[in-house]
Amino acid sequence: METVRTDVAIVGAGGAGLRAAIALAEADPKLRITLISKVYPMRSHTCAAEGGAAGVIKPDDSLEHHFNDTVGGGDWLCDQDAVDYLVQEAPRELIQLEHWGCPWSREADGSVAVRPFGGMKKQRTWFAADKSGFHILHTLFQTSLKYPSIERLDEYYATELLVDEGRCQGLTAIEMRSGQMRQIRARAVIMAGGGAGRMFPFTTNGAIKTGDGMALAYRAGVPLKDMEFVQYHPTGLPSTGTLLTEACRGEGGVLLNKHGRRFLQDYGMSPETPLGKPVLKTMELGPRDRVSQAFWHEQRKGNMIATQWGDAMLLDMRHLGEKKINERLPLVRDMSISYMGVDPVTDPVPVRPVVHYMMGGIHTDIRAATPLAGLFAAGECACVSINGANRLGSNSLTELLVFGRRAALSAAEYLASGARQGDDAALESGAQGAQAKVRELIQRTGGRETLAGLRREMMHTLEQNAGIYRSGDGLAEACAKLAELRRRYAAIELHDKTNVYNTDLLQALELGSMLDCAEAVAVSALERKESRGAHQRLDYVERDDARYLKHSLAHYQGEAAPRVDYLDVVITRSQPGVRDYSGGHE
Amino acid sequence: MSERVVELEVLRYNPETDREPHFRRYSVPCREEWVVLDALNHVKENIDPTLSYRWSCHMAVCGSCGMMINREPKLACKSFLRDYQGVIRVEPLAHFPIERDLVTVIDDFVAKLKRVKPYLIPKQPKALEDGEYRQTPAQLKRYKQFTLCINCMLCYAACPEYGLIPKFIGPAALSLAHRYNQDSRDGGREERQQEIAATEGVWECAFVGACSEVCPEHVDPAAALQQVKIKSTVDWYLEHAMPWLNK
Amino acid sequence: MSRKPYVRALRWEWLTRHPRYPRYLLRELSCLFIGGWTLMMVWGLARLAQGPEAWAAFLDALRSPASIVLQALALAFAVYHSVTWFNLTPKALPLQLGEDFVADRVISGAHFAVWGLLSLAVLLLAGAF
Amino acid sequence: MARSNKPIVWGPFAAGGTLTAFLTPVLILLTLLAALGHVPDLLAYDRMHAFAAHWLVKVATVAVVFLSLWSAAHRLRITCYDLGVRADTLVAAIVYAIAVAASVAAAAYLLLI
Ligand SMILES: Cc1cc2nc3c(=O)[nH]c(=O)nc-3n(C[C@H](O)[C@H](O)[C@H](O)COP(=O)(O)OP(=O)(O)OC[C@H]3O[C@@H](n4cnc5c(N)ncnc54)[C@H](O)[C@@H]3O)c2cc1C
Ligand code: SF4
Ligand code: F3S
Ligand code: FES
Repeated sequence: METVRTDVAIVGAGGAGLRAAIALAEADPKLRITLISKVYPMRSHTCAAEGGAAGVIKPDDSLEHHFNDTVGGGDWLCDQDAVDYLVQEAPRELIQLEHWGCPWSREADGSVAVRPFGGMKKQRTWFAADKSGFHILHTLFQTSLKYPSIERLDEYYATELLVDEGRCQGLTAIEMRSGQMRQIRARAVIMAGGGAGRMFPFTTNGAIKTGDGMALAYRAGVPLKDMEFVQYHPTGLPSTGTLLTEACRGEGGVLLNKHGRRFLQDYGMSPETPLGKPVLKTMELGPRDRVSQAFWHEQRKGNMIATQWGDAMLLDMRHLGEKKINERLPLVRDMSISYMGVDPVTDPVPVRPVVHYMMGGIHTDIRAATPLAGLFAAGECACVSINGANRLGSNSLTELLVFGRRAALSAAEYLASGARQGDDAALESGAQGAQAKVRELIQRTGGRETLAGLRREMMHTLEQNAGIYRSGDGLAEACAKLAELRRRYAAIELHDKTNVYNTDLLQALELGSMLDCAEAVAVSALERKESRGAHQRLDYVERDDARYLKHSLAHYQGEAAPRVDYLDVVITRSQPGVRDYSGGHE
Repeated sequence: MSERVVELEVLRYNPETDREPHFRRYSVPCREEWVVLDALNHVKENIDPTLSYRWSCHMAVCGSCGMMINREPKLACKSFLRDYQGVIRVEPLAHFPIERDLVTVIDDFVAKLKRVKPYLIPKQPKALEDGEYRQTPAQLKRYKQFTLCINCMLCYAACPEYGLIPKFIGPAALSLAHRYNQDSRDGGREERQQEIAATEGVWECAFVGACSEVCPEHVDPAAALQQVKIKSTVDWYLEHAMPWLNK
Repeated sequence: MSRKPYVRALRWEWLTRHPRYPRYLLRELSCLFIGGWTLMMVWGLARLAQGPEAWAAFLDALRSPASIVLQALALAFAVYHSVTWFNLTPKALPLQLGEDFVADRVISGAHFAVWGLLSLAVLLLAGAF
Repeated sequence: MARSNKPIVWGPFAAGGTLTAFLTPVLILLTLLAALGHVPDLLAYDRMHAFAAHWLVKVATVAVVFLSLWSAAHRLRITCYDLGVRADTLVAAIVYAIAVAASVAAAAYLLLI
């Protein structure tokens, strides 16, 4: 097996991985940095983010406001020291991107423009029309080309972390074009593998978001934190799940039920605001969990319109006018027309909640370090945690910049503290073991399961039982089903037994990652007997701070179901309170 | 629910078992609103799991699903079945080597992109503490269109000059260089000229214009390239016809 | 090593992929007619320098059916060249006024107008009417 | 990589392309009218001779001839490549040479007028 030797290996070349790579290259030009990604960097799913990134910049705003919005939005499950770090660093990171050429939208005087976003009390979302993530990703990718010390391994699929003497010292990865396994020996590893929305059938997430990064760390013994918190974005196209950004509502779009009523006013987000004059933090600018839950209730009442893809509500943007829609939401218009045949300039667009984001992920401390020495994590695959029980829109892009850089600095400090290369023979045998596993999977015969069949069952199980509202019975059923699916997965046979760009193999490995993550979601959700943020239980409808103002930690147990234990939330100054999204006061 | 059986003819090539590419035909039950990518996904899930192709976002922004659909470079996630009749032919993007099935080798583009220095080389370096550069909406608009490139390679598959002269840097990479040249914050044009005003740069472009016709993001690379040609020509005449301008 | 990327050689095939390619070729081939006609005019200059008889013979030669067909073709190609050229001009020479770019059709429209006026002027000056 | 000297050939090509777009169709129309028997006044020997005798007209005519031919030559060169003729240097030498030679000839004839 070919061996690549490097100082820091970064798995994932999305926003978080690229930011980390650049930060390392700038911190010490002598470091060898290896950036591993299963897709070319510009294909990473950060490119799909539309709305923007939050950072305090305007004079009427303050770090304290950003902090309060985030902590309240997260239903007090955020670590407040981490949130402090996020809001402090956010403006700096966004300005840094500006200095690297990001085409942020501008005010007439040439300063950057900001837009309102759900759950935010002030306008603080930096945006580049409605392709903010796209521009962030391409700015980072193109900037990364400047640094000769960043060596990229594009289209390499990471399969396992190499751990010895309690330290993470590299990984194994398959070069997809040749099908060959490589071992990458690194003194430190940063995991930036992105989210896992593909566990669900109806999602805004791209095909690559299969939770590999989470699964790799999890199997190496790092717990997954707060996995029960899965965000539904209220406004996806019912046909494809394609996202219509929250900025639609930020710019003034409203949500209607089939009677034409702006029903959010009936779910604690009243009073109704005038059309075209959105008020921050209420009605359509309420947080995603609340809006998605309101949809669920309306659906129960039969107030939704029926489409051939299921029930939907209407997102009405007609009053914004063609000019504003073209200027601020061109992609939204294009996608509504292409994929739904509806032009938002002339008609309301049917939308429904869609799985969007994993609040949970690899457990890290505020320095982006995991409990496994030498392993750091950032971006959607990590949980620091600043999102708590519900992420506010536009905090994630900021998070991956701030903590991508933080992970890099921590890794550099770790190297400086004298991380030695470990025992060659042990690592070699670890790598051989990883290779043997993949070989066995390719060569296995006599399997009866199909990949697509197992995947469908997993998706169905999660959608049925771990959706917007959950119950003990449903979750117990999901846990049992997922355990069964994991068992059956161990017996799949591949159709494709060749080497070059074998996507059958990749999908099988990805399914393995998703099943592990899915089980962590279901088990953590079953254990959390309360309702908080995006985790709503029909059998435990109240928030229970006495027992559950805690992070869940799911520990991998091999073939058995994960073990869940809890960790206190870091509270510095904001005591749990009522999340108030009825506008009008103050 | 309307369903229609679509005949897909897909170019298959597996380097380990095939000497050369060959077409395979699949009958796919499709829904009316599907795109070609959905039909391919159906084939992969239900008919032939060995089919390989790239995709991710399903929203025309990641740039991975470029292929020839009825001999025209297209994003599979933005090619609606309703726009096609009869057999739909799907092939890997023209002008690139085929790695396997619909997957092409794009090393060439990736290397060229790096050569043209597609990053901001500031005119006046500024410390982070001093805040953002000022850039008016008009200045932003001057280059905005050229930032929209998703690196999907459709333009390379459409441009016959790239097919004929593989050394040609090509539409997308040149447009990205031009994007930075047009940015009010940038001062790196001189450096980029070394690559883009070289023979293999804009000068291999014959203004066929196909690149702009197929570009799914309306980047208009043809425009970028002609603008670079004009500027480079002016540069050249200033430099050679009026040498006293040089230091 | 199991990789064996397959390279497709390109010669003619691209011309048949889409009508835009033969259209492009036609546009480029206009050069044969414009160039040929210009060479003919150089020949005309030579005849003009040789005196009235030579010039008359030249005009006579222009009248042959073959010459008429060729000139008609040349005219068609020359017009095609002008149309394509002006249609593409806005790409090469965009004009930004304030925030917005002047619409392509305005720029090409202006060129078409100038072209029309100029042609009319030439016809008038040459006493064609 | 060095910057290309292509602007030397491309500059006159672009200028010629623009010039021929504006001018050539109407000029062809004139000769076509003459060919069809409707000879425009200007093409009568005396007027034509007098017209061409003016030094400004001479200069302009040479410029027009050169730019038109150059631009045509340049296009032809690229078309040859597009059509699979790979001897670019040879093609270039021939077509540019014709353009230059014909322009020189035009200048010489004009001097005789
Ligand atoms: C449609 C959409 C819109 C959004 N809009 C917003 C918004 O407006 N504002 C906001 O703040 N957030 C938004 N988000 C959320 C945000 O975009 C994501 O959370 C964020 O981009 C994730 O970035 P990342 O760097 O962690 O991961 P990604 O960009 O997903 O990158 C993951 C990387 O990991 C690599 N990888 C994964 N597995 C492996 C493996 N096994 N081997 C090798 N490499 C691997 C991939 O190749 C990829 O490079 C949106 C999300 C979606 C889906
Ligand atoms: S210029 Fe257009 S066609 Fe070419 S790579 Fe970019 S987005 Fe694709
Ligand atoms: S198609 Fe090719 S020739 Fe030029 S205008 Fe576009 S790059
Ligand atoms: S799948 Fe991303 S562009 Fe088509």
